[in-house]
Amino acid sequence: MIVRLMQRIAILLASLVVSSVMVFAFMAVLPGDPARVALGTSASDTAVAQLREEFGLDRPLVVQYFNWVQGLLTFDPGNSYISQAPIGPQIADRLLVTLWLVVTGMVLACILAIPMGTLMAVRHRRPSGLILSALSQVGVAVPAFLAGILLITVFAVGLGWLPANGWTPPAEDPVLFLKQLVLPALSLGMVQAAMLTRYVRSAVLDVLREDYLRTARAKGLRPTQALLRHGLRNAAVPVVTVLGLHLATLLVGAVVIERVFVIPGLGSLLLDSVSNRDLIMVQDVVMIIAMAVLLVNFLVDVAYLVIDPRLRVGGAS
Amino acid sequence: MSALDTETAVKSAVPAGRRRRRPMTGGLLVGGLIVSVVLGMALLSFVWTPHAPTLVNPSARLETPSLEYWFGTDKFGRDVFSQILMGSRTTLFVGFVAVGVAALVGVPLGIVAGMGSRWLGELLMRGNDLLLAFPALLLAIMFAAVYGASTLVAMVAIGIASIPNFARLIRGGTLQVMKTEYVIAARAAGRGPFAIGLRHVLPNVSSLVIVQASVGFAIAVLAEAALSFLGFGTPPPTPSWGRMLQESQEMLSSAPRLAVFPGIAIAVAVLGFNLLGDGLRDRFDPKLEDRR
Amino acid sequence: MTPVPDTAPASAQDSPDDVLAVRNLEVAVGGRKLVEDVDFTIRAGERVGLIGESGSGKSLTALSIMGLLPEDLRTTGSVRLAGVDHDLVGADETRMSRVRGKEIAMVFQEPMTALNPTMRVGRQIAEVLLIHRTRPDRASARAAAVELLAQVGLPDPEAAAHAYPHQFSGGQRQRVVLAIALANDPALLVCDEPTTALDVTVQARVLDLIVRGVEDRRSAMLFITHDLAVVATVCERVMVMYGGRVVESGPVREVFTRPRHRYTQGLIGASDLSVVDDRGRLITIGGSVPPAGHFPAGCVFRNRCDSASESCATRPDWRPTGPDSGYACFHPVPENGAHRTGVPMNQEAGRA
Amino acid sequence: MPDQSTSAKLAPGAGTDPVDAISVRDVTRDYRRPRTSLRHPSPPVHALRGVSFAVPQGQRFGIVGESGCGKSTLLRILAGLDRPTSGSVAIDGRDITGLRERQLRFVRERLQLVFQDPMSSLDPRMRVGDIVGEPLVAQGHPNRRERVAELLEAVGLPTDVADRYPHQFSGGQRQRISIARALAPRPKIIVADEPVSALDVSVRAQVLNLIADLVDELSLTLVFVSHDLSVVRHVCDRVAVMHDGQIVETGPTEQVYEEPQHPYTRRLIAAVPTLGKALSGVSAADLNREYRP
Repeated sequence: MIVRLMQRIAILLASLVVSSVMVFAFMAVLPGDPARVALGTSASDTAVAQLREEFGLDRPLVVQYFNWVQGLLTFDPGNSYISQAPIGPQIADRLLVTLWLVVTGMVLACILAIPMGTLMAVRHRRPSGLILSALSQVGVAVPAFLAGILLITVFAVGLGWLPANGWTPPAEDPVLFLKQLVLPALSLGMVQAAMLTRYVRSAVLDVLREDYLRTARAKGLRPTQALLRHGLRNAAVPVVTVLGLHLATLLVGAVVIERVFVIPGLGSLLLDSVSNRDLIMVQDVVMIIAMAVLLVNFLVDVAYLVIDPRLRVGGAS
Repeated sequence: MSALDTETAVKSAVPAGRRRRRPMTGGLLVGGLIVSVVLGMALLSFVWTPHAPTLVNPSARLETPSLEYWFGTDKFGRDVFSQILMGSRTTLFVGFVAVGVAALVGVPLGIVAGMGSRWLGELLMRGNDLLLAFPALLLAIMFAAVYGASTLVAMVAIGIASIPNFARLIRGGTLQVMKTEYVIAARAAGRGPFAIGLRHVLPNVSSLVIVQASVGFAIAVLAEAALSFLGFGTPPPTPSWGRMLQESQEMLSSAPRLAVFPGIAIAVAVLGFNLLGDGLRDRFDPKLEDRR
Repeated sequence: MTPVPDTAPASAQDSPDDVLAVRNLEVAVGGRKLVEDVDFTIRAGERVGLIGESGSGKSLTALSIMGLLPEDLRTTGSVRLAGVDHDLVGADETRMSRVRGKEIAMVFQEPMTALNPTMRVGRQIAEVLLIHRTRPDRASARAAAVELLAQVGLPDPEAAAHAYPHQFSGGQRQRVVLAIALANDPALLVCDEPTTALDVTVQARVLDLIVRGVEDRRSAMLFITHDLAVVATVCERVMVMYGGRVVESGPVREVFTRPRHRYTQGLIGASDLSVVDDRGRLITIGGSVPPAGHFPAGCVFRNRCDSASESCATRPDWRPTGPDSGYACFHPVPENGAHRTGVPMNQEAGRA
Repeated sequence: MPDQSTSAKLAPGAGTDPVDAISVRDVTRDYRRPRTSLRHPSPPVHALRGVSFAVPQGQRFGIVGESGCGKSTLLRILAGLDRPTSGSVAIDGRDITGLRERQLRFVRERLQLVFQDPMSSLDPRMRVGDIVGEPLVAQGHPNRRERVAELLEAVGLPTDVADRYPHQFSGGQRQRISIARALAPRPKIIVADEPVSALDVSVRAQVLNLIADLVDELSLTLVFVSHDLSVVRHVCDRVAVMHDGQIVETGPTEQVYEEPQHPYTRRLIAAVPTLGKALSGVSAADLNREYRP
């Protein structure tokens, strides 16, 4: 168990290092001088040179890389080339907003998808299961931003029940916060739920075909009991994998949803930085998102160790 | 007799000659139909659109659907139906290139990772997992930040981000094929790894490739729409469903139909590719079924 | 699924001793019959073998008795179990679940996948006691589980109860499955190829445990296998299935030494590797076993049978030769001619 | 350990025969296991531990053992598909142990395999003709079509099956196809890995007869691996009993069966149920009891 855990940690660290090199290298090879890009073509050479020196852009790439990593590790990634404002606090604020969205969306998705998917699997031959299955297929086909637009059209523009956009921190006005959270979280969650439902369905269907489920029924458990007692834990393994993988999709989905609902999250920050050509900010935000995904994949690996006893005792069987 | 044997018993009740061909499922039929329609629309747009899709006509702004303008016009007076037709071209083009890139890199990668030593396989798959940390949209935004937004950037980014899906699936299939006795027999017959990969592995994982291509197409359509929606995809004036949606957003209260048509187009196209993919998966050999 | 009314004469069944009475059992998928006209009775404590090759329908018969067939297979006929006041064919899941694991239990072929990989073995055994409330509480069920593990000969049953299935070998897992099946002292134990996936020495051990298990509990047993020698070792009576029908049945010694059906005769010949002709060749049955549901009409064996004639195109009637024995063949092996094909038992036994 | 006594007997060749078809000298094969503890690496699995034997030309040599005894590993090493950790293997007198894939060509021509599983041993996407002809392609054989037709006929299949796919055949027919493929490059040695274990009893005898006929007609050397003692007894002249990575006993088949020396062999033979034993009153409990003469 410990060895497995250490292996996972080593893989996580290696992945973080490699991905940071990738992000850095990608940004470093870009055509043109970031300082020139930041100041615009009309800036004087001395101003550019000054900016370069200020941000250490004149130093060797390796030094720049380590400075950057050090900045990330100490939560002090320096200042933006463009606004000159410190990057750290901005990212932290925005990250919090995005996390609210993503976590609410994910929780909504799980609440909807796990029972629905199980039901679909159990009734996969009956009309109710087929209808649910068709619905989920349609759900998968609707992009989150389209769902957002539809929700706005119906609930904000049409019925006027909820605000169409905006964001208020929970500490400021909890009620407004919740009102503003509902639609974006729902658009993320519903689409995610549709996808997740299909994975839950296929995982449960697989488990339903397992010999040990037949053993359970031969013991005298009714099919539903057998599934609940013996099936779900085993079906959880593939579903957890998908949850991990889909967190990346969800994070990216949030980028689009933030744009739809005008929410000042990490996504908006990324998009704004791209349009402002604030490359150091882009680099940092991309790295934060990549780190989040890698971290979640690591947690998924650890979750396996908890769910599946076969992985805990290494080598056996 | 295990459950599997019972299944074989049931399956073998089907006449031997037809054992491999299973009846068309509804999903496969509907999926195939939708995909054909989208393909037809794209082909049609080369020879005919009711109006020039990019023609700005100030005298016909925000027309409601009519015989003249089937889906109405947008705030610049452009015909929505013509734009949808042209948009299908963009969508399919992006899908083809993205899936092509992903398959061309991912399939060989998966096969090599499955046939090579365990060490090599693990290494390739770890690198593969790393790519998962950069979803299509993030890659495309990064690319766009550096090279500027363009269809090419969108396609390549979506393609690169889809490589892991192919590689992972194909590696799984390859590992299964490599365990079979016919591969051992081929080795004992003196076949080299290249011949085995080409003659045994590739044909036996080809159904996986087709299924994943179909599903990958759906993913690409979604990603392209999202990118265009954000302004990182196809630049104006080339029509694109995603950008049509984005342009519609400011008119939601006055002309919600502007969001409806491209929205339906995207959803139906994605649905079509997904249904096709799932249908094909059910139809092909269940032994090499996708193991997610 | 409606149970077919019992048409067989009442005198031939329902003697107080009968544990299981199967009448006119039929399993079909999409109009294709996989099992047809299966009729038999098992008495208390009796060990009956059901023998057949692939596609013979032997496993489907077992699963239909348990009510565990896949949904798309239809069962008709009647299966009555002593002490159960309803027909098992067509009974709903709630009623069947009260019978399964208590009155009838089953051991499956594939021990590697028959146990839940994420649940400790002790709990999996205790569960069957708790479901049927044969033990009042968790603690006593757990103690009983350890006791059962000891009975099936697992060393250190306490530790075994605490382990997960993947920590056991195939043979050990099959013993756990057996412990689960025997936990509630079932009236009938159904074994479906329980040792086919096991090594010879392990098979011997598991067979021994199965026989001792049912003997100790005075349980009846239906033992399904393709291996003639195993059935002869374990059972008192045997039914030979081919093409979804029982083609011959009778006491083990009688069927294996004086087979009447041509298929039984061929099967015994083909499985005996110690008998060769003057050219050193084994006795064979021509052709191959058709896939399930694709056997010829009339006598199911006629396309592989040397004695087949035109009359075999109609279905042969069951010809009883005793209370529990009989065959369905137009051209049976003559009673005095059996010595040519039966087992040369003295020779063989002497060798072992 | 009793294998000391047998290893002396096993010492290959002794130079009397011209050349043994197969000669295995003190072969071991270790596999590494993934590490489970931080401090120590996991102990390696010893799949083979000092295996030695020789098969003279034309002999039918049986290898008997239960799952995990190392017989599959041994077989892969014989076929040049795996390498021993130590020891040497010679085919027709030529050492194959340190050879590269290219240099193994003579093994590929001289030694062919027949597998257990008639489902997985034939590529479902290839036509029967291509399957049987594959070794010929690999060796650049001319006149492939005629040779394939000849081979199909030899195993008792109509030649028009060449255009069909494996799934259209029954288990026994597939095994015939598998045998035809093995015979394609005119090998002198056939290594059969449980070739009849997956077959129905009524078909098994046909395939065993076919193998026996072909071995006779083509004067092949046969290595026949099986867990089924009665099958090996019928097929083989000489038998080696494997247990736990070692050959515990070897000798002429009848002798090993009639007077097993090693306790494991005795237990193994005692555990096999037979019709004859059963009818003369041997019960399951008797099978389980260790054999005492």
